[in-house]
Amino acid sequence: MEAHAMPYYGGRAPEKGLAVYTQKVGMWVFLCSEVMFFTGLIGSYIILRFGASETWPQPGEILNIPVTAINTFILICSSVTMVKAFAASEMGDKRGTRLYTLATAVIGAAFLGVQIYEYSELLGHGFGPWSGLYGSTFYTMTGFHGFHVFSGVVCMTWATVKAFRGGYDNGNYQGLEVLGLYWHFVDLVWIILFTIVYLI
Amino acid sequence: MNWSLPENIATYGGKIDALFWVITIVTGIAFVLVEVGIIWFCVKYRRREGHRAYYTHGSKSLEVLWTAVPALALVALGVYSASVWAYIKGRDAAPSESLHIAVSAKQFEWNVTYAGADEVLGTSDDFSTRNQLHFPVNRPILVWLEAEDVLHSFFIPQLRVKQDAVPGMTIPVWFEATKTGDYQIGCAELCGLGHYRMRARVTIHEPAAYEAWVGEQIAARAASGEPTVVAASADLGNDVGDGTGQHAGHDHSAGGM
Amino acid sequence: MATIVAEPTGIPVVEEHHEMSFIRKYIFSSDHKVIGIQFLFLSLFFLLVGGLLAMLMRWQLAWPGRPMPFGGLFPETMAPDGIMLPEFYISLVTMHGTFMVFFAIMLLLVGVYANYLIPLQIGAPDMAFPRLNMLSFWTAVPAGLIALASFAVEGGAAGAGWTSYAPLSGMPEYSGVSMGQQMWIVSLVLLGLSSILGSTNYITTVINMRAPGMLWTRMPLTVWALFITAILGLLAMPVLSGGLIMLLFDQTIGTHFFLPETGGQPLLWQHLFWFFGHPEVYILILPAMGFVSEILSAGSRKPVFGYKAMVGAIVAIAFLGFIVWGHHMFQSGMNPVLGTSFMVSTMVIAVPSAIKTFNWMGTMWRGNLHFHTPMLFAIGFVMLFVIGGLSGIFMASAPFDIFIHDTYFIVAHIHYVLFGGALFAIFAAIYYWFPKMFGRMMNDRWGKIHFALTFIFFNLAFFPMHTQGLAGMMRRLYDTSGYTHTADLQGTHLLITISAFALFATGVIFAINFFGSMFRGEKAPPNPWNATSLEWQTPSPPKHGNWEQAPVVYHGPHEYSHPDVTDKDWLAQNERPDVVSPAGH
Amino acid sequence: MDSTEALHETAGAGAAEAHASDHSHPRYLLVWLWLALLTAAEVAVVGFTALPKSWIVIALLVMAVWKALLVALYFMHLRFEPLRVAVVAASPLPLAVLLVMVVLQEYS
Ligand code: HEA
Ligand code: HEA
Ligand code: CUA
Ligand SMILES: [Cu+2]
Repeated sequence: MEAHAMPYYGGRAPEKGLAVYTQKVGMWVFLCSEVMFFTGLIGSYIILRFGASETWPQPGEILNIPVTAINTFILICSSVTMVKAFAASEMGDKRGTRLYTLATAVIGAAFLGVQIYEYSELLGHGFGPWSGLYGSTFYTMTGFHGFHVFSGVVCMTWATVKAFRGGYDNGNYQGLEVLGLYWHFVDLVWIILFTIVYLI
Repeated sequence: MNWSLPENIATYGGKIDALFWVITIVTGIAFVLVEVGIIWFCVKYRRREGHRAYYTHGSKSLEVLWTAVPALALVALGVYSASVWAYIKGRDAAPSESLHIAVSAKQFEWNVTYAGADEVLGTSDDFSTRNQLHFPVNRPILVWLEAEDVLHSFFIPQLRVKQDAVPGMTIPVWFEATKTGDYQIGCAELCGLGHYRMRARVTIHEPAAYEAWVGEQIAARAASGEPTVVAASADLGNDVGDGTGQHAGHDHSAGGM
Repeated sequence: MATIVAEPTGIPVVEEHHEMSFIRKYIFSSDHKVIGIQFLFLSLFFLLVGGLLAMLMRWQLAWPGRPMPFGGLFPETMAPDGIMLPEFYISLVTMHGTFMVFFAIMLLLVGVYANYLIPLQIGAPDMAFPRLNMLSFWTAVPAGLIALASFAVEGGAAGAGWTSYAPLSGMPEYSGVSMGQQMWIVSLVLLGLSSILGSTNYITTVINMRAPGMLWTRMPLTVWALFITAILGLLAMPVLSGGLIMLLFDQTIGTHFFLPETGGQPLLWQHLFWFFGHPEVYILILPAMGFVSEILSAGSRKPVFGYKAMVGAIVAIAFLGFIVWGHHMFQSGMNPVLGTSFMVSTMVIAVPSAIKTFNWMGTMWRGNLHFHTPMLFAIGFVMLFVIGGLSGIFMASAPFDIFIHDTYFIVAHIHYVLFGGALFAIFAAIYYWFPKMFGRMMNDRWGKIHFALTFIFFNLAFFPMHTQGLAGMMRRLYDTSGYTHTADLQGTHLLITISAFALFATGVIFAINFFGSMFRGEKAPPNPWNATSLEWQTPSPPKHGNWEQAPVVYHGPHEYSHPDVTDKDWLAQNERPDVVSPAGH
Repeated sequence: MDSTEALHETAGAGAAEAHASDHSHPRYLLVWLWLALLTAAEVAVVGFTALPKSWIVIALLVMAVWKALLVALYFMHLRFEPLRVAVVAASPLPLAVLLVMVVLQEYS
């Protein structure tokens, strides 16, 4: 994991940079671009909504707030298990590492399940992406968020397998920390989405 | 080759052309400075055996100088342009005594609606023409610009006017001609395969001739009992359509975005 | 400082690596140098494609309605009897802009040189994430192929301009293109992904993998420029991707983001596009500026004049580049008050460019100028970029832009900054770094001929476009002869077209030199230009892993003609200031 | 996997890493509790209060930012990273705000 570290330089350290290990820098840099991607989508939502505020549906009129609130809670839980998995790995708690990575993958998948249920309900009531600006923005934003969760779940499944094979033992926690950054970021985006799409 | 702008027949055209010459002079000075400097250096400092370049990492005072001078020139240009911009395109720039005309662009034609005798758009004596725009000289004209399908752009080079027409929006554009004659509207925004031939005839009349023309149109309309659509002459390559071009009440603001 | 005795360090003793299969070594390689060279071939190919499309356009503009040579090769839907159809012309313009901007210039500047040069110039063994780097290349390939393939589908290639303004781009009913437009979007989403992966890599590499002693203030200007460019790409590209996805949904699943029928906003697309698009044009010039600074300095045998100001100017251009996007929308129906603020910020952005221009002149001043081919192209860059930049000032003035917006004046600007600017710098860079990449020199005499002819025909082809624009000739017109105010400009079109054909022929000279030198060129020494930065202190070409022993950096990047060095006129960045103890092996 | 091994590992010296937390992880469960409570409060504000709309919006935005900060500072460890990492993380936010605020001017 410590790519191209000290040995290469024959004992002289490369310039310090951000003072954290390279994979973590890479993930933060990548997340900056993710911020701008969601800015494009969420910003368009805000702008379009301002232009059509009279016709915009009231919160709860179309979307099901209680179900989504529970789903929000589910995603928050997955963030806790994620961070627990990292902590366990860092402290050398092998059992914890395995359990918590598995839990994170499962809870993440549960979030997706609820979202699929929500979509099918809405579509059943005839509310689709073609249903005006509200439908367009709703499905695009939550859909791309869901796609991010899906990618996260795929990675977590892979990480779980790796954890059960001992891949994160012996202080090898960086992989989980970096994956965790992504996971928490996706959680963070959901927090914003939940507020502005469902509640306001 | 034609090295400069086409004939100007707009009252505010002079402001735009003056701006052009000012920018030409400012950038011209920069251009000569740089190009002559480079060529001169190329000749003067070309490689010579046994010669060594002068070792320097820069010069504070020179760098401040060539940052500050362009900065001042550019900010001045910006402020100067801003006043002209507000005069021409500002939200309430159109003079209040303007004659209102509605123009609606669609693939690939210009539909023009006139206010008729009462000079109020959206009343029953409105009438439309297709691919021809008539208006009187020496009177501010306020065009309410719309588009039915895609973006188009309303461009009359000699009047120094260009404005995109955007579906979902009504955009005010004003101008005032100083000369009568025949000109063309061009479409300056890519709007599909017919973009290159989306043009219309502009006829600028003496005020009396314009009144007469309006009278004729109204009379013709009364005779047929239908809203009149006047098509442009055949040389524009467009056949006569049936669009009524009626435009419902124009709230005087650029709606939408 | 005491007399410096040159003692090169870090030239590795080469140890043979165990053989890798051809595929691992040249196709799915994760070595940044191989990836850089792969990008070079890919992007030159698209430069050729873009150039060919331009030739077709020029034919039509000079001789509207006349059958094209080999016109019979085109199907009925493009050019029946060899006569180009208007819809085909629009596809040509669109795809010419798309290929040139996204697949030729951007990949040449960033894909090729960020990959090839960053690790070498900062003294790193490879990129931070070599496999991500490979992925970035292999995402760009299908992106380009999809764009290319779109010519073959029903309805033809995208036809809404490279800016793809909605609603024309969003509704097949209006453009007559449906599949092609969607492929255009998919292609650019993929390219955006490739670019974001690449940027992540370049930024991380520069931040965290600099060799010992490679302080921020010792980075060559090329690295600075590529680093800041990567930041621009990282933050601007995803906004385009978001917009593209919304546009794709508008076309396919019935959403209405940019279609006005149910409240969508056509102007929103323009804001999103240009929020990306303006930083994009700086992505297309900043690396070029970096190369030119470095080549001018080496060619003049002088340090870069005002290194810190040059870095500051790069940063300032990047920062300001994010707040000027509205200058493309002055006549779009945007709130005129916004127009005023965008006009002022656009004026201000010319200041850092002024700093750069004058510092380049400062670099040449009292130098000892070696006119080798890269130097000639670098000087050509400064001369032509200035013309393009100054024409930008005319457009930056919103009231004058009323007249020239969407005319050939803009087309002239585009080509002066992108061809006269970026492409000239790319030619300079290709001639300059070719020996490092392929271990052989390019032919200098043919290089000079290439330069002279390109310089002449470029100006003959594109300068007259300014006058066409001032006469009011609109862009993207299939046939410009129908307007009374431009009817007499057909002669100018003819001049432009003939020069454009000649310009393409100079490209052929370049191609022959390029491929010929690759196999027949004179063997290159490690440091043919007597240059100072780290990549020249390795063999040509460098081996896998770049350094046997890590370089340690002691000096600034462009130390030419240092008075304390007497035996030569350059001081490599890793030359030790003394020989107290040889670097341990 | 067995517990003695786990205990042993806990005492181990992975701590030599330049990791600031020094094995004293923040109390993640407490953060979790806060997040859950805030979510409940958000739903409550929308569903069961009769405040004016603008108040509700402000309250919701405050709570959303609060939650987002909790995630970023604790789960993503920004509180414990060098300041430069936080600067990198926050760098796109001004651009995001700029884009939205400028385009919103189209309505004024
Ligand atoms: C590499 C690409 C590149 C670069 C570097 C630039 C640089 C600049 N561009 Fe350009 N631009 C494009 C690529 C680029 N542009 C493209 C592709 C389009 C068209 C898109 C489309 O619609 O298809 C476009 C369009 C475009 C427009 C929109 C025009 C319209 O559609 O109506 C405007 C308007 O302001 C503009 C302005 C500028 C300015 C002010 C600069 C400045 O950065 C230039 C600064 C440089 C100098 C000024 C020269 C050096 C300075 C001096 C010598 C100092 C002295 C100078 C003075 C005192 C004035 N550009
Ligand atoms: C980098 C960008 C770039 C480059 C290099 C060019 C190059 C050329 N462009 Fe381009 N052009 C654009 C970017 C570029 N263009 C853009 C962005 C637009 C706007 C599009 C739009 O409106 O949507 C445009 C629009 C545009 C128009 C306006 C069309 C219209 O509005 O109707 C015209 C018209 O003449 C034109 C002509 C040319 C010509 C003749 C060349 C010639 O210089 C071409 C010369 C040929 C070459 C440079 C190829 C030589 C290379 C080789 C032979 C390859 C060697 C290969 C190997 C070694 C493998 N271009
Ligand atoms: Cu209408 Cu172009
Ligand atoms: Cu721009």
